[in-house]
Amino acid sequence: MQILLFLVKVLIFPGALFTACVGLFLAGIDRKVIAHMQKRIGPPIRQPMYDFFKLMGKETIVPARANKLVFLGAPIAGFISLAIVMLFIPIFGFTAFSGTADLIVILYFLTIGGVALIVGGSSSGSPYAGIGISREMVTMMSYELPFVLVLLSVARKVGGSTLAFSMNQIADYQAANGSLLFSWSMIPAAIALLLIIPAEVGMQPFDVAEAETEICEGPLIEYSGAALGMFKLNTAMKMCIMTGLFTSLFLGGIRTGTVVCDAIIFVAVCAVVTLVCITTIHAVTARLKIEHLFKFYWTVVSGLALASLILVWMGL
Amino acid sequence: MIIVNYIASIILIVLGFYTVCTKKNLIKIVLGLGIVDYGINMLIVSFGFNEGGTAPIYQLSDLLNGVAPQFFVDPVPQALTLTSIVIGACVDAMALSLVVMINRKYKTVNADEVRRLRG
Amino acid sequence: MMQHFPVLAVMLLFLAAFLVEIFGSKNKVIRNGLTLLATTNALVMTLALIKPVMMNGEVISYWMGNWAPVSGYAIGIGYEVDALSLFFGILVTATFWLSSIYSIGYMNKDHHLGHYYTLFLMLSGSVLGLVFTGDIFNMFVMIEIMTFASVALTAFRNDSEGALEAAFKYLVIGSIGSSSVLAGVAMLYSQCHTLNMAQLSSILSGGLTPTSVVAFGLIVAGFGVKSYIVPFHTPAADAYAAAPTSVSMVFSGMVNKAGVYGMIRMVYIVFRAMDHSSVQMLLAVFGAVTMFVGVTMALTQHEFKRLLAFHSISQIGYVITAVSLGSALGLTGGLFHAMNHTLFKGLLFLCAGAVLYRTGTTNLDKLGGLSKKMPQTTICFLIGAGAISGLPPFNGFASKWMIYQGIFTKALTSGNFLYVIITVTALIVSVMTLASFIKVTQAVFFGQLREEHNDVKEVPAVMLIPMYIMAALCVICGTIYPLVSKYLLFPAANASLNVGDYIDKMMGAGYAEAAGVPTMLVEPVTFSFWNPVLWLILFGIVFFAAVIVILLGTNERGKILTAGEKPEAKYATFFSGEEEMFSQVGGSDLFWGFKKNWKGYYKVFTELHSGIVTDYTSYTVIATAIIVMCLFIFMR
Amino acid sequence: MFKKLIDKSASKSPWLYHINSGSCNGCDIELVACLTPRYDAERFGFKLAGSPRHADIVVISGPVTSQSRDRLVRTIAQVPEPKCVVTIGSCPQSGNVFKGSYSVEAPVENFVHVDVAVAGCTPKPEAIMEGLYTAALILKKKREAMHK
Repeated sequence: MQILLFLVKVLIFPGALFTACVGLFLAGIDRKVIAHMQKRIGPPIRQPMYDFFKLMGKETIVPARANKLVFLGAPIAGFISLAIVMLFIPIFGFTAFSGTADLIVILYFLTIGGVALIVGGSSSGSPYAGIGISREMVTMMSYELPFVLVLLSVARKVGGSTLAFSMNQIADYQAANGSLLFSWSMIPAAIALLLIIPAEVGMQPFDVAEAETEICEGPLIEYSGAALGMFKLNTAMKMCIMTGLFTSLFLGGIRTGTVVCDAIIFVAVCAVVTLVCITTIHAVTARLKIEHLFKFYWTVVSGLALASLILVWMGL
Repeated sequence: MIIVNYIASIILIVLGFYTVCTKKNLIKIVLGLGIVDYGINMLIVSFGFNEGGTAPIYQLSDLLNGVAPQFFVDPVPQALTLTSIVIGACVDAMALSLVVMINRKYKTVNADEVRRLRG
Repeated sequence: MMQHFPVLAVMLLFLAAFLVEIFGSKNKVIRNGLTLLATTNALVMTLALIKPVMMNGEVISYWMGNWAPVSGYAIGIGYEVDALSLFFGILVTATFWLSSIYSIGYMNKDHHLGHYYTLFLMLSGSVLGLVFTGDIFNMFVMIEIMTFASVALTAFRNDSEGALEAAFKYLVIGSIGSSSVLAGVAMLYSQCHTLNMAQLSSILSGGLTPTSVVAFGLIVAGFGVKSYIVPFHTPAADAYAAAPTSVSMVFSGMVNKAGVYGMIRMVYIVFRAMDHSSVQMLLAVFGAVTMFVGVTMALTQHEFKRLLAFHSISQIGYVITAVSLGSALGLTGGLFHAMNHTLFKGLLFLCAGAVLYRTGTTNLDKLGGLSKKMPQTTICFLIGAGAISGLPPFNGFASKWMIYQGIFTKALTSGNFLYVIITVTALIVSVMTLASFIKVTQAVFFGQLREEHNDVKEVPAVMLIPMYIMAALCVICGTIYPLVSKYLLFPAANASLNVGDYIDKMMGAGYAEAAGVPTMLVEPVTFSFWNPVLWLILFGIVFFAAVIVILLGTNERGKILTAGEKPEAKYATFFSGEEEMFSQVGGSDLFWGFKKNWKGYYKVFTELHSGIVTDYTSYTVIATAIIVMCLFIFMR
Repeated sequence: MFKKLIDKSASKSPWLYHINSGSCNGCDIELVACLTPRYDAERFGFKLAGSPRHADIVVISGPVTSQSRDRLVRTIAQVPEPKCVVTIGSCPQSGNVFKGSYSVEAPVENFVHVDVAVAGCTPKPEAIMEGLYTAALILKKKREAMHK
């Protein structure tokens, strides 16, 4: 029974399957809403799912210059790590796993997702991919600093004078004291995290790495078929994870008592967060240059996060 | 007059470091290292010195009868100094041999020109 | 029987060094055989000590010439193997053993190999002796032997670019370091009239006189030079790049760890100075600066080995920061990271050596696409890169996590914002480490193959075996690390924190209590976050699920097509329709957006690494002076 | 396991890769017009892809100049199966006003297999949309033929 429950947690809820479905759903909402914003009808909400299954049905070409093992292994590695990340994000009252340092685990497993894209792109041997991975890595470096600051300020806020890297503790704290978003010292950190999400997911204006018009989708250029589908799925899963992370870090505290209701509310809140931070920003901005992106994250966003950290540190 | 030893050794050490930090000639740098070593050796010997002490050499009968003089110069620092002198000499020899090789390869012993590895 | 093992291990290495010079300068078999025999012997002997020292908590002591302490005075030279020494001892012997296997393949193109092996064995003997000795002056002698052997080995390929220069810088900076250790030892002797560390510790526990504070400062600075923390790091970068790779691995893996060992031994055991928050802060700041400067300099390098050298410096920064926390958690994390650094940096250097062995260059702008030709090296390199960047499930993740936890706990308990900054620095440095290894991966192993490397082959098995062993250890230490922690790390951390016990075991029971050193029991550090078995299962399940889905879908799923022998347009890389051509995004072209924003920083720091000996010596002398002065002002 | 779903998806999400083989840009503009709010090709799942490896439908415009011929063939070879080739405008089929020029190699059928041809100079967006939709249906058929 224990093992069965474990399997269900890892594979179905809230592991691989749930993340993938919610991610594809969020991606669909994003595309639909952006179409409406532009006065278009737009694709159906299940469009990302069609894209994924179509790619599964196509040939996967391994270029002659690519290292086959790495080229095909990278998307799977990314998928595994992202499926594991979701296990650590509490769905309001429900947590699959919780340790003492979930925040660091989440940080590193998300990094693996990015590294899988970079290594896979790099192994394809294309110079476009070379430029793409360079930009992807710089993007990663730029959002990592504010991300770390946000996580530390949450940990300090929740833990007081002890170490609180545990998501469970954060969820409990919010259930007891109300959502962190409504404590004013955390607002800058929340804004910073909202600005980090598009870069983590690779959406405009922070999608220099996969700029399809200038460098032919960068690291993904040589990918086709199932491998490309896995990467598209990974992006969708990242969307689910990042919005879910925002939800449980800043909007936690809602507890209906039943897992199903919690999950439904969770998905709804995630969708709202997606609309706020991904869709709206995507619709109103154009792509940034890589050096501006770096500067933006290390000054504006890091400044916001740092302000929050200092406020929290002073006990506010 | 042990204080003179201390002052002298400190002066030697400072002088050595000055040489190492400012002189551009590689041989002079090696000499500077040597001077630092000598300063430290002098310091060690001075630490073991007791004014009016005797050499720590006794006859067995003295020791057995318990009439050994109580006041003697500490022999350990001298052993340390000997070791350190040997090591210092080795350092200098090795450094000088390297300078010779560098001169053969770079055709100069000026530190400003021996800088292919940088950045 | 057991107590002869440490001294035998050291002495047999030295003996083998001379035997190699006498009998082995012509004969290859004798040379390799003797070297392997001596290093294997040292490894076996140190491993045999695990049971008594690590599990039973004994301290193996051996007094040279049977000069055991008489009435509380230790005059003879003693070898004292406690858990801390043994921990580093195992690392030393394992590293040298692997390196000696690698050398058989790697060095076979060189001449005068008799000298090489002599120096190599001298180096191994001296590092092992440094770790095992219980006499502070003997430690100095071992440092000096280590410096000689290192310098000579750095200059071994003296016709290669920069080797002589690197050796000279290494010698000059190194002897400034050992001079300051010597001066510190002399001052300490003048205060305590003993050279035995256990006795020194019990005498110094009565309080530090101003002279002992200066001695402490000098010794810390000296061992700082030996572990190449910033600003003493300059010769390390040169020497690691210029030395033969089998030696670079040892330098980066063990020779700078010897400095870390000395630092831990002195700060924790001899001076017991970790109660002073000033010492903690000083070391923490030096550690944080070291990791930051190391990694940012590594990002701009064009040389594979020089880049790895800067990473060594950066990782030593992690270790020093962790050690500076003064808590059991920090120390455990620091020791674990030191061990992991030995493993993954050794592995990375071996991969660099493999590339150098086959292609003859380590310039990142002249390599590329080797993954098709050297697939096994590539896999080993990727494992090493993942481990050094701290990606799970490799060992780097576990130790880095302990370090973050240690620093942030320190920040919360002490309420000092400095430690928050250090936590952030540590996390950012980790990402930058990842970035620079992405750069190497792209520039050396992926990307496009150059024409001149078309006939490159995989390296011989004798070079692959050490690489595989290290790669396996990287994964194993990351997954079964509770065992590692229980049998290696915790005893070592315990030995360095529980000083009274050590003194008692060395000088006779009751000695520590008489001197006022308490024997305390350190609580085992617990980590609940990283349950490796659970993680393995997680990985396994998801992986198998993915495999099953893929297999079930074979009929419907599109096929995976790989290129055949003859070139076809379908498998060519996309060049906007053009014919395939050579176009490699080299190492120095990457991360443009990053470098542009950091232009000012890089301008200053590339100028500071000017390559002029006198600049480097100035940094060393000034930093030594600063350390001594800071400690003198704040510790009194 | 997902056979039906995959077959269905094949026609639901056709990604385009556009090759200009010496066109006067008239057809290119019209193709872009298809993506604008007025025609909104995205509601059928059409999307412009950046790389031929991602594409399902290759859209060719222009009279195939001799410079672009090899590049055209090479790029189409890099598209994974199942794939469709759609030509827009009269130029790829006949050469249109450029016919007879020393540097024009139309018709494009000589080099690649064309599934759908949309004629006109330039064709209206509605026509292009219909051509693309036809191609999407062909994609589904090709997909079904693939696993038989």
